[in-house]
Amino acid sequence: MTQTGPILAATGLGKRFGALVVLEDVDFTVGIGEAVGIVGPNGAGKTTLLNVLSGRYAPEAGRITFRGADVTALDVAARCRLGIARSHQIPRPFGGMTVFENLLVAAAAGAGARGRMAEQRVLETLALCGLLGLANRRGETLGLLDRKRLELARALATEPALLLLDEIGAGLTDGEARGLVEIIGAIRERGIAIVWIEHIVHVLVQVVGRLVCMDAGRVIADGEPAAVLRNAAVIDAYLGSATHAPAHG
Amino acid sequence: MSGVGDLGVERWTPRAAVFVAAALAVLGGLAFGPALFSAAITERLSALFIYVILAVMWNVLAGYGGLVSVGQQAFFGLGAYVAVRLSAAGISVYPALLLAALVVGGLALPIGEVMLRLSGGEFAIGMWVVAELAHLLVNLDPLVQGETGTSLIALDAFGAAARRADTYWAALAAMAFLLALVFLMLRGRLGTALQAIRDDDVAAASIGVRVLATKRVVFVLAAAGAALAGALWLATAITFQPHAYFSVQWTAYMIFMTLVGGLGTFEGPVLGAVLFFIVETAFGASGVWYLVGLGAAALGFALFAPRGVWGAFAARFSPRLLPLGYHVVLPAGLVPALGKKGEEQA
Amino acid sequence: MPLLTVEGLEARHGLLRAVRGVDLALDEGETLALVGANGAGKTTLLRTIAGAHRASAGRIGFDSADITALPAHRRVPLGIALVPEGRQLFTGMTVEENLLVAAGRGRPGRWTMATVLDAFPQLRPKFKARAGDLSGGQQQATAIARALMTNPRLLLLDEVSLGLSPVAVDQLYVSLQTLLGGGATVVLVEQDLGRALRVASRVVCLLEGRVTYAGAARETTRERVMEAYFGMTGGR
Amino acid sequence: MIFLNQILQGIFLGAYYALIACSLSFLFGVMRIINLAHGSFIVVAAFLLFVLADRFGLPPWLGLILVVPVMAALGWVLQVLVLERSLKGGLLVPLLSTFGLAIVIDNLLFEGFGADTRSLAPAIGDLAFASWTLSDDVTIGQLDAIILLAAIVVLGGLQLFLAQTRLGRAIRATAEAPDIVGLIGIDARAVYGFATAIAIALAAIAGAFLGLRATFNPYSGGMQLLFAFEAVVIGGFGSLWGTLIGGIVLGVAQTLGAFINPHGFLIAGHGFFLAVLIARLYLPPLAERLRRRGRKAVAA
Repeated sequence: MTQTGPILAATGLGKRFGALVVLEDVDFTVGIGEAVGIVGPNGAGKTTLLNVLSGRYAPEAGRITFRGADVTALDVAARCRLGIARSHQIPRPFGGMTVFENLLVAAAAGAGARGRMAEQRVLETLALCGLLGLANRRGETLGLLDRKRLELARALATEPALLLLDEIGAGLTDGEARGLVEIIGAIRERGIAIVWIEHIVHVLVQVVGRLVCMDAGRVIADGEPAAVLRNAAVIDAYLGSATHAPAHG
Repeated sequence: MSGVGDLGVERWTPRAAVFVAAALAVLGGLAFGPALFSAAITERLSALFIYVILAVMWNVLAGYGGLVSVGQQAFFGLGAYVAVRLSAAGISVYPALLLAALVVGGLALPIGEVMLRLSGGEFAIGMWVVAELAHLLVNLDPLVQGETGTSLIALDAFGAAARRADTYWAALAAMAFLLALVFLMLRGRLGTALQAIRDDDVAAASIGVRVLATKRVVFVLAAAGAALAGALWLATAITFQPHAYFSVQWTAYMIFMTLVGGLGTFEGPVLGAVLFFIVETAFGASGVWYLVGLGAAALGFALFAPRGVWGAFAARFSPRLLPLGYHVVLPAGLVPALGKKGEEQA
Repeated sequence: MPLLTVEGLEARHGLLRAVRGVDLALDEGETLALVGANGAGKTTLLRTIAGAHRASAGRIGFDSADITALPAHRRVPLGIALVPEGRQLFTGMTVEENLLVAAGRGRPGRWTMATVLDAFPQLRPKFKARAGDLSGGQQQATAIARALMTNPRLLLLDEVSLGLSPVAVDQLYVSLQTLLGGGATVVLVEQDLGRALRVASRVVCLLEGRVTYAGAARETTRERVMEAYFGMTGGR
Repeated sequence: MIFLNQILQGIFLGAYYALIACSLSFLFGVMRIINLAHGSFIVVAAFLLFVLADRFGLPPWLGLILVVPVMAALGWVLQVLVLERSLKGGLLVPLLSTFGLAIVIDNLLFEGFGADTRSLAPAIGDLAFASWTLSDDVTIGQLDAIILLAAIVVLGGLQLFLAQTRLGRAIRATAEAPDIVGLIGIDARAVYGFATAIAIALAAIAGAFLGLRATFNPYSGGMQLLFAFEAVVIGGFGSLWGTLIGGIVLGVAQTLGAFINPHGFLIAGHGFFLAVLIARLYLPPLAERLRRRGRKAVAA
């Protein structure tokens, strides 16, 4: 295992649903401890990319290496145990289990933690994510913000080296989103690499140092956030080609 | 993270300790059953213990594994059949019952390998086909003589009273053992994984739970448990007529007990088995109307009260009678005010 | 008297508030472009107006009647039709069948099998083909044609150029222009701001379920919309 | 020639299986529900026809004119009272509720008719056993021929109905995209009601042939469900003509099984079904692996 190379490297990823090509020849790397944001208009293939990286979908083409090892053939659970965790766009708490138990099962299955050590780690993660006070509440009784926090905390409890976040800020108010950003910032400071899809770009750029923009299944821009947002191809992807625009009045 | 180190995680509460002690005391008391009860009551209680096993095992499968099988009579019947076969081969009766459960558990491995890959409805009826096929193949055995059946002749060596008492103890011990096994399983790592799969198997996979492997364990355990129940039933009934053991009625009983008691809880199916036992004792003589009532109750609970009696009670009162869950002991300041359930805490 | 009035509309996906207190009014013959980033609530807003999504608060009025509580299939005869995002054709059925299944379920009017095919001539050679086998542009034309078969007074178009080649989009907009020229009342969700501004009379931008910009199309600039889109300016 | 006759009889038997399977497959195609009470409804229809023949001397052909609408109405009630609620309850509820319903129906039938085995054959006189002899070993029962004809008419009629009628197209559209049809003015709940009514009406026709070609009792429903399910799985879910092929394959497997061993009829049927399941599960991944390996070899 190399310490200097990227933690995750995907090359030539291709994925189609029937006749619809969703990913086409996508190359994507994440450095150790790096935070990358993914933006792009509707239907660009962002969530599919996340699903391919996490192992939910098998790509038809391409290869994914994680910490230098080929993980392309592994399923979601196996990749999680290696250190790739994800959150879901619509939170999926274990409704019949308490918040504490939600994390405990993640620590046990994802990180192999057991006994008193596991319990202690879970409590720390709950504290980090501001959920300690809700530790004994069943998942199904939580509100949206707490479900999002739980989604984050549970992924974190698997002790990932890479965290994939799918629109975790969607549907939250500005104040709520700010609280989440602080938590994600703290996660980043622990050296955990982050790949984050988010439509609310002003939230995203508070954490990530690099932005990747996708359109129609391809990567069209990759770099420093402000530069990517000024990129003509990116603006075209969002708003359509400038050649169609009327003269500014 | 200051302060986290001081927090305790509690599993046993005084109430749970009292309840578990009481449950153990009841089991201990039941051990004296044959000395205390009449022959008829002793026999009925043996049946109750077998019902509890059936309900608890079907619940492990459907309530935790999400696997609705209408073919568990396959394992019930095979358990009885293998016990007859082993006994005929010279193995003494009561060890043969236990061995039969293990043999059928082994048979369930390859069956599960195929069936677990089917989707919900296909799994349900597919298991029924497996049960029918098992029934037909058992009928081919010359020992069984088709539907004529055979009996556990070796039991004739015992006197009626001794046989009754031994079977009672065997059923009680089997029930206590399986309850303890499921209890320990749910308390351990496998238990939290099972509950996670029950609640959302996609999310469970995404945190590293091996979903298919866990379901395999559940399938084999449920099969071995149903087989043990079948073997015990054979010990109470002595005769083995295949159609009586491979009847889908058994699965109907399992579904009734589990649904009424509470799918996906530890206590629910035990309660369901006791309720079923009472209903059967009171109305079993009324024959078919009683079966109509069972079917209607299963239908009604499935549609209108899917949590079952215990599930509804537990959701409302959180009695925490068993040390299965985890409770974090929080300092007073950290416990948020209730009353904002299910909505944003904006 | 506006044809469509939306007042204080709220809509949720489970716990997520997708539309938060939106007010809109649309006169007969007007074309409104609805823009905003993904997840802003545009699709949910259209679906709620069409009745495919339940409003959790607020009121939707159509032609002076309160339709907030009506299910979608009862709004179609009143004259509301939605062309959903992603086309959502019945892919196992032919183009003809896709149109037939909608025929006669809305109002009587000028759109019939013949007039719809005049408006979308590219569908003629594909009339008997399975909808799943069509190109993206042909599928989108079928989806719009299917909605027209109900003779709507209000047509809601969700991302009609999404995933199409530029040529297919051009061809589609030729058909749409004639449609709009004919005095149709339309709400259009469109990523391509340039196109949206050319066909629409008014623009509304949504961000996180709220209206963050509303104005006449000719007074709307790309910079202004980009700002409303992200809640920030590109260079900041 | 005896062997040929066995295959021929298997084909006729398969036509009956197609008749009992098509409505199970149809309902699954529309609502994604496997109705575990399907067989019980078939038996209900058989009993209704039996009562009409036994008490009022009404031959089954005429009895169907009364029974089909009654069963259709029962289907509508089934949708409104059970299936609609089940659909909202997640994956397990439709299975549990229709299984409970099957227990209720079977035991109500037992309460009403007792354990006796019945048949509709006496109600059609000679037709029940009349046959054409093609050679010493090959005979064709006239009733069998009618069943094959009925299967083709029912499957063809269903196909035509789905393709050509307004309601048929609405059902297909709803089956494909239940969330979308509201947008073009179709009430999905009403469509589900019609579809269930049609499925149970078809079960009534199947019930007539169950009673004509064999005997039945209140607990015959389970076995009919299994045969129907096996035919559907072998033929491929959702394909009507596939159901006919599946039924025939099952019927031929059973008659050949019976030919080999007196107990072989059911064993061969169930065994063949499981073999198809195993093949379906393990052959495609194997083929995929071989394909991938082939592609790699080409690339290298």
